Amino acid sequence: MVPLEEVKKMELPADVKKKLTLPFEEHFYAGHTACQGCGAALGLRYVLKAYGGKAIFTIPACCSTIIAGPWPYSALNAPLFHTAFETTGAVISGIEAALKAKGYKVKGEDGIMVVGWAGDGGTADIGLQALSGFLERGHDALYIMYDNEAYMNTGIQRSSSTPYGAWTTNTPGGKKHFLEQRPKKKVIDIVIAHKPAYAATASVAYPEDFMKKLKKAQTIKGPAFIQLFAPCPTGWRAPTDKTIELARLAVQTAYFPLFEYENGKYKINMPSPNKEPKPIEEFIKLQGRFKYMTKEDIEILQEWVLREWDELKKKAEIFG
Amino acid sequence: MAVRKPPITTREYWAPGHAACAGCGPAIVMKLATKAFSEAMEEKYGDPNAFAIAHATGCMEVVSGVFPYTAWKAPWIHVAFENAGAVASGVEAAWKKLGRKGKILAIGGDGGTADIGLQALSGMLERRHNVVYLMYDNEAYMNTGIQRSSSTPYGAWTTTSPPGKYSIGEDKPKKWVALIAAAHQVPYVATASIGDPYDFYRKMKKAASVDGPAFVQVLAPCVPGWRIPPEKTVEVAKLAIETGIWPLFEIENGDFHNIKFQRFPKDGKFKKPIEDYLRLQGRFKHLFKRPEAIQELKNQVKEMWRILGKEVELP
Amino acid sequence: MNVLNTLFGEKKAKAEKMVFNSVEEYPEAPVTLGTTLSNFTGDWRTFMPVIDESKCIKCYICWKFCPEPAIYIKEDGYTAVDYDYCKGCGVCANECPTKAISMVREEK
Amino acid sequence: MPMRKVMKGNEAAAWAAKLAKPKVVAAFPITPSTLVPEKISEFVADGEMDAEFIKVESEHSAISACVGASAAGVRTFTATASQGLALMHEILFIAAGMRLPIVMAIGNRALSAPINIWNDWQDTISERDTGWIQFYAENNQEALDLILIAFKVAEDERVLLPAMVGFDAFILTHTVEPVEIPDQEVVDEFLGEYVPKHAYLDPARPITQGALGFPAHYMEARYTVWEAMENARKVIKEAFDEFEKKFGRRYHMIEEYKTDDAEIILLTMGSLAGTLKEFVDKKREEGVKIGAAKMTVYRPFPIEELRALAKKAKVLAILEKDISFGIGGAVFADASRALVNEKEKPIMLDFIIGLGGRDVTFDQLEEVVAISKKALEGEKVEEVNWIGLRKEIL
Amino acid sequence: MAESPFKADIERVQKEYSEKMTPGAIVYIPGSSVVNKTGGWRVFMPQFNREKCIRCFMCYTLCPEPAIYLDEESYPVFDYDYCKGCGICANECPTKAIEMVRESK
Amino acid sequence: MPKKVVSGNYAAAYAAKHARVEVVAAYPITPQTSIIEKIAEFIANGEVENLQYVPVESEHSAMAACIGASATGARAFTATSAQGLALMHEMLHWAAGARLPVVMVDVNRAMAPPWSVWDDQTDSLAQRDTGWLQFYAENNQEVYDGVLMAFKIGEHEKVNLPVMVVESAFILSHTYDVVDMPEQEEIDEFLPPRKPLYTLTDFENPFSVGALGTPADYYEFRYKIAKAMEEAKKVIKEVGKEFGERFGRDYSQMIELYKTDDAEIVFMGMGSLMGTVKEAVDILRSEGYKVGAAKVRWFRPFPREELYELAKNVEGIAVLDRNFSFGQEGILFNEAKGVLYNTDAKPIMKNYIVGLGGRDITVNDVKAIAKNMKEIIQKGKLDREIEWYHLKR
Repeated sequence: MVPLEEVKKMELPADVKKKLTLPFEEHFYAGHTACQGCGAALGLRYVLKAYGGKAIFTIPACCSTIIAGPWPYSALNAPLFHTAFETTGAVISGIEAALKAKGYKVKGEDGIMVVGWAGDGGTADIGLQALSGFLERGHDALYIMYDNEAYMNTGIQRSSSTPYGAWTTNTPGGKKHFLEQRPKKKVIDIVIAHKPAYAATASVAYPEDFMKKLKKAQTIKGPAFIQLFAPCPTGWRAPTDKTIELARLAVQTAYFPLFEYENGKYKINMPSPNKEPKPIEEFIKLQGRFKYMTKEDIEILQEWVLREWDELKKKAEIFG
Repeated sequence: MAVRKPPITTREYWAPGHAACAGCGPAIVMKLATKAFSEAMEEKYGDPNAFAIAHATGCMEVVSGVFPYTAWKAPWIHVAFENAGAVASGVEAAWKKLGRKGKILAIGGDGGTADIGLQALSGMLERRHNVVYLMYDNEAYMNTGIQRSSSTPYGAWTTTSPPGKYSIGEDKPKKWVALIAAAHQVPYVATASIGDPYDFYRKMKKAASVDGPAFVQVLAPCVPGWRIPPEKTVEVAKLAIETGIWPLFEIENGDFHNIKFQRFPKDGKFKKPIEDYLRLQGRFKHLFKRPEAIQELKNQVKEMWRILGKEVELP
Repeated sequence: MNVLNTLFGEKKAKAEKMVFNSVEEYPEAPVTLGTTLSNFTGDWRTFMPVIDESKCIKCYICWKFCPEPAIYIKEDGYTAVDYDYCKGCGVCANECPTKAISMVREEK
Repeated sequence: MPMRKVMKGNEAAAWAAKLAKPKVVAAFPITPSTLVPEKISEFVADGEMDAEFIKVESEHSAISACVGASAAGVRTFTATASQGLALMHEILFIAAGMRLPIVMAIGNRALSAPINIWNDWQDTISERDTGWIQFYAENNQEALDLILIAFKVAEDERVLLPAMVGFDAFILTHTVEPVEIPDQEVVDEFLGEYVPKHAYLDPARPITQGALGFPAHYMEARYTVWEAMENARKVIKEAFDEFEKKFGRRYHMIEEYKTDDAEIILLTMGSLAGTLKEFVDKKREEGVKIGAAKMTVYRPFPIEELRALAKKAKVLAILEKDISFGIGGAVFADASRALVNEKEKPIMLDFIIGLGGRDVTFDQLEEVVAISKKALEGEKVEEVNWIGLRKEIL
Repeated sequence: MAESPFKADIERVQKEYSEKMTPGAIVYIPGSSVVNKTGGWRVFMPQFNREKCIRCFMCYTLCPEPAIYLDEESYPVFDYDYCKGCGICANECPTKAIEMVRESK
Repeated sequence: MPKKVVSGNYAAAYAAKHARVEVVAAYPITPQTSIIEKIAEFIANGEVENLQYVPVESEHSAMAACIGASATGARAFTATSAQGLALMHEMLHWAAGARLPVVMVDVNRAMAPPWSVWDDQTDSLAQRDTGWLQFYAENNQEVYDGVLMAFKIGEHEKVNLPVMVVESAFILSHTYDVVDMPEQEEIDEFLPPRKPLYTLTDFENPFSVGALGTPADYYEFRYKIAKAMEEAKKVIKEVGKEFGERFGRDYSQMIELYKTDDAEIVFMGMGSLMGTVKEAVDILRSEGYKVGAAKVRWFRPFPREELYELAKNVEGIAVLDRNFSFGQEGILFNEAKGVLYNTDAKPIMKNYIVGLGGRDITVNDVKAIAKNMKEIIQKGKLDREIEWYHLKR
């Protein structure tokens, strides 16, 4: 341990500060127990940066429970309530109601942010109903779904957010062909069907974009939802250093396009808007979970990606 | 005189003697839905009885099955409020293993579907079970005595959204479960109203005959809950279509760009004002002292049509 | 040079492992009492990132993408790794546009 | 010939499911039970198991789908633990009330908050009022055997109730032990095919399941569940007998170990029994008259067996990994039922031990014996004792 | 006049009905609710004028009970054992062939 | 003191209002619904300030929202019944584990199937392991008083546990009776604003609640709850006494004793059925039976000491259970025997299962039970331990 007097508080040089594209302050502590290259941990770091710690978090039982730390430690420099798997939407509703009853300012530039942070299983499956109730009742809070496309905490089981053709421990490739057979559930579309105040997709590979969306979620009144693409090297059977690359490729192949929905209007915000999507192979070839896919499987997935992408472009045209 | 053939089958799966209120809209739904189902099953499998029903707790469950009686003439199971979708999934899986041909019909009210049962519904749709989920929408929890659900429309009186000095009644827009279901990209999603029974019948038949999951949301007025005279049930449901407050549409495979509409005015102009619909119902009585609330409701209806890709005019 | 950790500074120095020997020492409700900073995850590492300052263009991409976070910025504007926490995932090396970071097998 | 394989408790449960040939499995992942459905999905993927595996979106839906499938007339299996079981709570009542013989494997795990994934029995004990039969396994072999027995008992016409088999989180679920896998043919003979006479959801014979019960009928409906549970006592014993004949392993409602001349008897369930047996051996060497007993069946509660056991003891020490706040251990309260109106009865003491995966050590057991001895000598001791707290607190 | 489609059910329930508790309180006689003669709830009763009827089947389609069935010629028959007198049939009849009259009991 | 003629459910709603609850999250279910209806009315008419009503989409979410609100420092209230309570089950454990003094009214209703909306105690008693305090009300006045006391007791610094106030379906929930309601100022004095153990709005020293507890620490937190439950006994008595001093109705006894001083036989039970029992006791006394009644007000924490004091002086206890634990016995009977087990109190105890699913319990029933008990005592031998009293045979 370093003696306290030797610890020097440093002021960053002005030119460095100017170059930084994200807030400098850290509210997410190192020493947490996420796996190497964890996308979800990185996501949490960004959210805490965006709100400067002035946010109340709710995390259901998931990887982030472990990441946020076992008792008596916490990796978040913000109040955090650990709750049951299926209740994120309900607990943030309760927190928001209590803050209002107690006369706190909620949301807005200087208000308290109420943030639900749940994985894809806790959102698309077991927590969908609580999410729906939260959106429908119009609470001033933000729900972030960090999407790593399976139940990673229990050891990689398929969720409804798992893509077609993926290996998981309960969709193993066996003698009978038995990989995940259903397309990824479009939680963002289900959310938009609720007409929320704000909904968006984001990716850990584009933190500036994510940060912008977090700020919007803070200022727009009403319920907000962000689906954050957060690769899991462990569950995707990918090298740990590829996290960002994978997240970037998911956007570039239009597998996980970036867009937002505000006031009934769609807006696509792809980093290079005029480029055609890269072939999906580029995304899947880096990952062990896709190695059992046949050529036909890849074609099916490619077709789905492009169809969804077209659909989104049409929506942006009609509801632009 | 020549014998005319009725446009719906004369087979019955819903027996009289049930305890629904006189003029009950959902009771009409039960009758027509099972008839339509049996016609579809006969055409598809040659066996009109090839279906079973999984029912969520709600009015129709309570009035139809009181031990030792039942109004059902089809195999029927009720488990709880929040899990009709999951129970139907289980029955369907068992039938598959038993080699039984046919389809499962899951039924829930708006509370059991839009609120407490939404997740089980979502799971069922996402897993692509061969089930039709029928939501009979009477726009509140009627069984427990008229509490608001997320399907309750803006401005409506219920016992938990009473109008008062600080309240105009329900203050949130209606949740459209059909759109949420369609976002699951299932083969078939439709809305219907008992104000147009044959349209509903056709849609139920279509839903029953597609392979995979389907969802139908049907408007079924409730006599005590809406504060209407019993004979007006169907009339109100018809007005809902004619004033534009209740859209009739079909969405296949989640394709929001090719929505099929029924009884939509060609020019997008609805002829009857929404007030005609509201006036018949005691639950909206207080709105007539608050014209701004009616205007807000109209705005919400326009917004709903806009989401469906239509610009409309409301008188 | 005595920049020990500009990311967490005093907080890191103060962080310590907590041991409870009696039920009376526990708080009434399960509220946490400290930060994870006392947990030095650096020993998970197999490969360690080494920064070659001659190649560094101070773009701070490595700082941006570190999931721990274990990369900090020194007074001179170059980045450095806090090896107490770095788990050696390699994201920084993979994202570095000038290949200024290389992953080296660690001798223990 | 039966095959011997080294496997984890979860795998043993999955093997039991495979042997029982359920037609529908619906499950949701949760630590420490996830490996059960995982293994089953492998069996299904490899074509070794002909079951429909529904990957539901929550435990609530898992049990709901099982209810649906069982009501449609097929053998049904699921697995869960802890919070998952708690989320199923409402539907557990319903499964029992509808008389559906679903079998469920539980990796016994503590309940929140704080979250804890390690072993205690709070999850299943909290479901003791739901009308489910409950078995507790001491080792992986028992986990496998008891699941087979559970099917046999649950589906018996005199019973028709769901059953759960608990085996301790990590201590069994994730620990490998040699397990004998019975021959498929013998299991088929033992279980037979499930042909329900009461619940089938068949269009050829339409029935209505889950109707409303007015006060005129409700009480009788509940009474038939109670009767079924009473019948289960007999049926379980018959199943144990037949199991021994077919597979050579003997089970008891309460299994006794060196109790004949014991003054102190330690009574427990699950994997802890193994530790107790070792401990008893040690104490016997030291000349202490001590014995151990293990309850294999917790619901229906083995009243007669407990009475017989109690006759042998002067102090009956109950070691349990659960706590009913505001009163004490649940097993203790239940055991008192059997004994309260007996003429001769032992002193009964309650020991709360090993919650949330706290290791149970010989030192702790020594403490149990010390307190029991004090009571034996007529000294006044606490009835409910927390053993293994970090500080001497009582 | 045609028979009620529920005739067989009525006969079966009369013959087999038992209050005996079944496992899981399962109801084994389909359509047994026909024993409840809900006609007793009625205040107004529908009166049918065959002359005006154009056999559009609207009343038959919309009766919630159902207490309307069809005769051999496809004209509606009102089963007053079950009709609760809601009046939907009269309200929806395009030719006013059905009229609600107060019932004297 | 103002008196109002209200149903049990309205009494609960008024109590919540007078307790100045800040967040109510509830979901409709028969027969609880009129509680939240009334609260919605209070809000619509502007009769309450700073009350947020969250019309959640399920009971599971109702409890979750109350937990979130309570953790944020608010006074949270909800109400439910039977299936709804069962659906909350997982979150009930959570509320107690996170030490949040949520108050809930449970309107006792039978568990399905078959489906029944009538009175039965199995729903609340099946939650006995969740770490909730449980108060059983005999009449509407006790519902009202119980809710006020529940907040004071649950929020007490030595307790910090959630409390369930239980009333009978229809028998209380929908039946009107006179209820004394103190003035708001008096209540405010009795029940000051909540001082939470922690709140999530602490941004200066942020912490997390309910994090993973490894085997190294989990056990201690459980012990803390068990200890708080023991402490609660003292707090209950203090608060009950204070309530009596302020408002004239004394609740310092966890078991209310009725004519037990010289009684040979005591009827023990909970909730509204004890009204009938007391009536029967009066009649039986006039016929020469030495009988008394013991109404268990607080089932959690279990009034072990008080029960012992009662039991050591009587010959027989007839435990009336409007509930049943399958494979075992009536739940009150189960626990009452357990706590007497190692004591020198050795009354003959018999379990009568009565009134499940709303079946009526009459004075004549109680009289017949008294006769049966008397025979047993004379013979010195039980005919049977458990009797399903109301069964059609």
